[in-house]
Amino acid sequence: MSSDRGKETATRTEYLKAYRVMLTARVLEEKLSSLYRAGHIKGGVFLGRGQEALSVSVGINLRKGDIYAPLIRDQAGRMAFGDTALDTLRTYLGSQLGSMRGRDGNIHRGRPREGYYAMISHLGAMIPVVTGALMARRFRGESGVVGATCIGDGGTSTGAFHEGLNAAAVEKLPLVMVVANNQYAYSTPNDRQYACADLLDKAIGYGVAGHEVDGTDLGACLEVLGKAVAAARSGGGPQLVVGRLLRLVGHGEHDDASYVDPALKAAHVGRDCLKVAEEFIVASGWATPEEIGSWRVEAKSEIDVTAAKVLREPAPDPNEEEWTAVSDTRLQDNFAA
Amino acid sequence: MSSDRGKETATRTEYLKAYRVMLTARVLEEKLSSLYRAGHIKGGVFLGRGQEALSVSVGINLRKGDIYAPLIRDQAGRMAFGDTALDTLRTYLGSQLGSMRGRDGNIHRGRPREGYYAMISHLGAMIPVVTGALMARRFRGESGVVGATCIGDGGTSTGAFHEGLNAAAVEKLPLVMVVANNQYAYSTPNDRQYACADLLDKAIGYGVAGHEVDGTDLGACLEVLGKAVAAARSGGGPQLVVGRLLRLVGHGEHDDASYVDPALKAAHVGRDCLKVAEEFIVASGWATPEEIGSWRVEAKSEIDVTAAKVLREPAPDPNEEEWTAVSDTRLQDNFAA
Amino acid sequence: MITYLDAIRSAMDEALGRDPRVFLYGQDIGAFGGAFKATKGLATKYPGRVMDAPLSEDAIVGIAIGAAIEGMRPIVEMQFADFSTCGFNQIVNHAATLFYRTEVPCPIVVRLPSGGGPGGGPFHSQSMEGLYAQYPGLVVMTPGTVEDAYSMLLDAVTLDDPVIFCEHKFLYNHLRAEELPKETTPIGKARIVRHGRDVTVATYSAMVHESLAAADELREDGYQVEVVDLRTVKPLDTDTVLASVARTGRLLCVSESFPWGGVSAEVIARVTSEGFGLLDAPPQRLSAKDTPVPYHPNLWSSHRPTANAIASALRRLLEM
Amino acid sequence: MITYLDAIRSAMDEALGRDPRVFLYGQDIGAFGGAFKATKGLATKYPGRVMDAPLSEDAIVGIAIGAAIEGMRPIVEMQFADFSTCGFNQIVNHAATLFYRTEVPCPIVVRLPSGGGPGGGPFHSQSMEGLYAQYPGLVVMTPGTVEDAYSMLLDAVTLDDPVIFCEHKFLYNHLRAEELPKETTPIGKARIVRHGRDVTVATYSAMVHESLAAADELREDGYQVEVVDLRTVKPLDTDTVLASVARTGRLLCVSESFPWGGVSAEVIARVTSEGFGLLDAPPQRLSAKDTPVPYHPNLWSSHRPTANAIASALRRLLEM
Ligand SMILES: Cc1ncc(C[n+]2csc(CCOP(=O)(O)OP(=O)(O)O)c2C)c(N)n1
Ligand SMILES: Cc1ncc(C[n+]2csc(CCOP(=O)(O)OP(=O)(O)O)c2C)c(N)n1
Ligand SMILES: [Mg+2]
Ligand SMILES: [Mg+2]
Repeated sequence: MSSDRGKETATRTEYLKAYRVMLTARVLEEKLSSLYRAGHIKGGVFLGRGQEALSVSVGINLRKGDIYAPLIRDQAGRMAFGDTALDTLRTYLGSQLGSMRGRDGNIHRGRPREGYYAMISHLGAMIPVVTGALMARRFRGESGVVGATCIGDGGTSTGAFHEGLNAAAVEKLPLVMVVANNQYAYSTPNDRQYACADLLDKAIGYGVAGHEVDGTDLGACLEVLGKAVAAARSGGGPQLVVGRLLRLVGHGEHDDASYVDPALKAAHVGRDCLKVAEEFIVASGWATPEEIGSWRVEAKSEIDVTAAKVLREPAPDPNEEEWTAVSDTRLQDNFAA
Repeated sequence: MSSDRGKETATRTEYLKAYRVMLTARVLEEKLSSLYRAGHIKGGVFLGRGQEALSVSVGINLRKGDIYAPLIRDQAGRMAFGDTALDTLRTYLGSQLGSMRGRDGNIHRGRPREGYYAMISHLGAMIPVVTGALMARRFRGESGVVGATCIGDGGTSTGAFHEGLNAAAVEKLPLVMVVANNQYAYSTPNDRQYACADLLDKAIGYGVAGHEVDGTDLGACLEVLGKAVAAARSGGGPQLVVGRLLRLVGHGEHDDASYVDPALKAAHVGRDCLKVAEEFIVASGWATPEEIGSWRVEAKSEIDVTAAKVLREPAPDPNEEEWTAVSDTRLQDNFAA
Repeated sequence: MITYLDAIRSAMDEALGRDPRVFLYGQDIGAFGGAFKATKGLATKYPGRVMDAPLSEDAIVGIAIGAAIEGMRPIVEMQFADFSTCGFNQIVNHAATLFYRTEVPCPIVVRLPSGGGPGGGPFHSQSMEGLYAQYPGLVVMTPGTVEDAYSMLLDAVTLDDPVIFCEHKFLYNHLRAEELPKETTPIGKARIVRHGRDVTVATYSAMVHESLAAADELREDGYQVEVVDLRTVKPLDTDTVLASVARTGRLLCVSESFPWGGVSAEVIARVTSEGFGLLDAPPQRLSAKDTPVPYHPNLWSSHRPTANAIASALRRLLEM
Repeated sequence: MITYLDAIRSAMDEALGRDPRVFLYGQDIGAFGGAFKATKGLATKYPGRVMDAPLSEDAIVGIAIGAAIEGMRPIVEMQFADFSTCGFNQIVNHAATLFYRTEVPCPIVVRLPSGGGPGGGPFHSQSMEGLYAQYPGLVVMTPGTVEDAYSMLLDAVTLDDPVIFCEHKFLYNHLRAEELPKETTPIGKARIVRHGRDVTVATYSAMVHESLAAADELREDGYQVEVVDLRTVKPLDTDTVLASVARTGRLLCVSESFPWGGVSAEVIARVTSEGFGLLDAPPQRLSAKDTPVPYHPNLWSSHRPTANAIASALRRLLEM
């Protein structure tokens, strides 16, 4: 890529950086899908296609020392925060070398010691957890730290969402609460999920700042998340960000998403954020379609190589496994064999 | 009481009716307190002093066939809905003849078959239950039915509150959700409980109608609850009513409430709704202080007689008790004695 | 051929058809037919009576309770048993206590897609029967056959008490039968699914089939293994187990849930306290390991009891 | 004289004093000192480290987990054990699984004011140790003495694993000791609180005292009853119970919780499968009745095991 085409260099650099993460996430997810179809992945595969712009904007606005608890559709955000294709593939394929060592899989991965939390399935549960993590940082006198976590439209209906966001608001902690309103929770459309006009209407009821964003527009997402993260970082308390977008894939790869309203697919909300970003990049003269194409090829070949490698890695061996759920050996219970 | 003193006969009649229920509830609660202090009541005694105006306005606006799930401080509402001093005393004193037969006690009483639900302790739990009851009525084609339930400022922080109110809103059910914001949850002041400017700000986030009311003013309570119940009854969906008031008594009779901010006691919110109503009645020329005094004496002597009677009633006998938690004898599990 | 899952769907279909008080409520169970397709087609067949719920397990159970108080017979589906922890309070503190407290019964059925499978991981694999069974007021059913999936769910809907219906995901499509049963085994009764004189295996749900496979294995060693399918774990049919142990003198309890407590411990406690003299050897048990259910298929299949592991345990027991 | 409640307060005081990572979080535990006054004075003594929480059990536990991941050592108080059902999911699915999944330990302590008293009723009287103990990854402590309330809570705070600390409300002010212990019994070990050669009672928490009273009663009949206080129910110290049964040949398990499953069943299952030959009579158990805990004192005192009931059970067992 050649030098300086636009004048807003910062924006351009950031935009392109974010775009390339989105692209890598997209290509990686395509790989996961094909590995799933080929029978290499057991259990569910849950992709974030169509949600990369919003997701990457969260991860990219965080820095080392921050806390990030991504959710189901945050492959892009995860990679922006430092997760790798290698560990993603290891976790999905159950490699013994992955961060979860085959004990947990797919989206339930993380490295909590690095601020990158491993979600449990129960939706909403990560919200109070990030809140508590931020409380710990405050106890230790660390300021300028942000904690971000994500949830779907469906997840806003959980008691955990409510209790967690409320507690963060009471403590005025730097929580960035990102709602990816992708119109459906599995098959359930929003009109069976909530009755407010807009999920952003919830902000005032918690006494937190609210931000709305077009989740199909990377530029808008970068800007709004940038603002929200900065506001949290500088003591503005919890920030609720609601992105409007559409999940462009099944709930999981087993699901053909035939329930999605075609009108939504055809509407603005149904745009593919990756394509929209590509068009913007080309229109801004930041890269040519050919350059973009080569980035994709590059990403794909790297991921293919990584996948091939991971497929040869050892699976966990039940005979070598330490079958204990407690860290302290004194606390291990003994059951007759 | 002599006839027609004002012209707003309906209001006057309703007001006086409500006042007399409040008065009876107050006198009954004073009796409960003294029975507790004399050691006749085991376990907690939780009173609604200062909350009678709001509470009675809920009960009085309901009718036979409606559903009412009162909470901790709803002695007045309960009596307006048909509960009696006799059953209240029986339940507190653990009489075998009470509706809970000594199995449960105090505020955990009701007669669900009559639409008068028996709360469990876990705050917020009654909200989805009333929602489900209203769903059942709708299934059966009954319209014009209302379900009302109450919660405190503290209870709004529960996941159950959130999930229950949201589900009622999605189903657009005739739920009247009354929040008695009495400034404290046990000892916890509102600024440690929520961060929104006003609990009413939550209404828009659920997509339900909101109503605010001065909980120290019986007239205002009757009017606002009248409106809210009518709106629910006529298909307006859930109605969130937030009453501002102060608990004028301990959390329970074991608690001296010394944590209550004196400034709040001295403020408008700290007014005793019963006294305010009395003054209004006298000022309106609807009754003289002497008449009011005689109503109190009347209520007190009735309650004293009832209490004396209940104190002589049989306690539950563990040897006669049917120790089974299932209704179907085929499902009783047998444990060796 | 009718699968275990078909049987569950047929039971709900029949219940909806014959009783206007029955309705279904749960996440994605309407037009979509549910995560496992247990309610497929029912929303169309019974308009308005198969309803999608918000992502709110606590409210889902609470709503079922309220509807039951008003005379309905709701069947709720948890998307996975594991998510019932989010509706735990309403189940154990409200549904379970309602009749004892108020004399008003609480006829709800909570369907829990239970148990593990390869790749399910810690949060989509749990077996929770041993938790719910601890609470007075709940009935806990754990059908292990296509026939029981059908007839016990039909029973559950007619009962006045709250039923936790633990259906096993691994059996959904693996288990098949020729036809649905016309007659039902009495409620709360265990069933001897295989007769044998040497040792009794008391088990339930998916482990019935692992145990039967183990029994086949042991036949080759000349042993006759009796397998008792408990069917309902609360109430527990101690008599049938005792009668079996009276014949065999040996007992192994097999369960897929975590090893501390649960059904196996309860069965052993009952048999030893009530039928101590019947035992010729110490009663044994085999459960899953004392860790969360692992994600990787290799780990998963070592975590839970398998036919092989049961056969080994039986051999050890037979030599005692 | 130091009460059981004082001991709990002293342990928290000491933990706060010596480890800056410790903080307390829960409803009304700040200036007010908690519903039972377990944290009285601590908010003043340790400013900012004893925090009032909103009425949100799920968030309370979730917050503790997050803080623990970041290296803190939170102690959370549930106002009553019964309300932990509202924080159940975070406890059993998050705290319990964290280490196994991520290798990051989860050093939280969840204090559960447990057990019944007259007038407590169905929702302020529960004993939940048998539920939490089923989950891999949790440690469940059930102190029955003033000394243990103190030293076990101090232990709990130092452990890297999540501890469910079941403290008994009935003991809070009833139980007194001269002084706090200097030495502690090893973590996870049971203790023989009374030696005897005729029969073993395995029990814990408030039932230790009912059992001791029953043992006194039986001494008059000439029997020597050995009483084992389990102290920690997960992990369970089977060895100490087995060693006792080896001496006495007879076992009664006593627990205040509901009769299905739980600690009693687990103890019996272990003793019979590992120490069958030690038993001269069928192991027996005594638990609360299979209904919610009733409100009325008359009903309550028949619902749970009492010294009298234990004595009768022992007499029956001694005659077997
Ligand atoms: C408490 C809980 N209940 C049910 C589920 C099962 N489940 C997994 S994803 C999902 C839908 C989530 O929808 P949403 O929150 O909108 O996120 P999206 O999948 O659309 O990104 C459901 C119901 C769960 N994970 N947690
Ligand atoms: C889920 C739950 N947690 C804790 C409690 C214990 N508790 C009983 S009343 C109360 C305070 C309630 O405050 P609020 O909701 O404001 O009602 P108020 O007492 O002020 O009327 C608490 C914490 C409970 N009943 N339920
Ligand atoms: Mg969604
Ligand atoms: Mg309050």
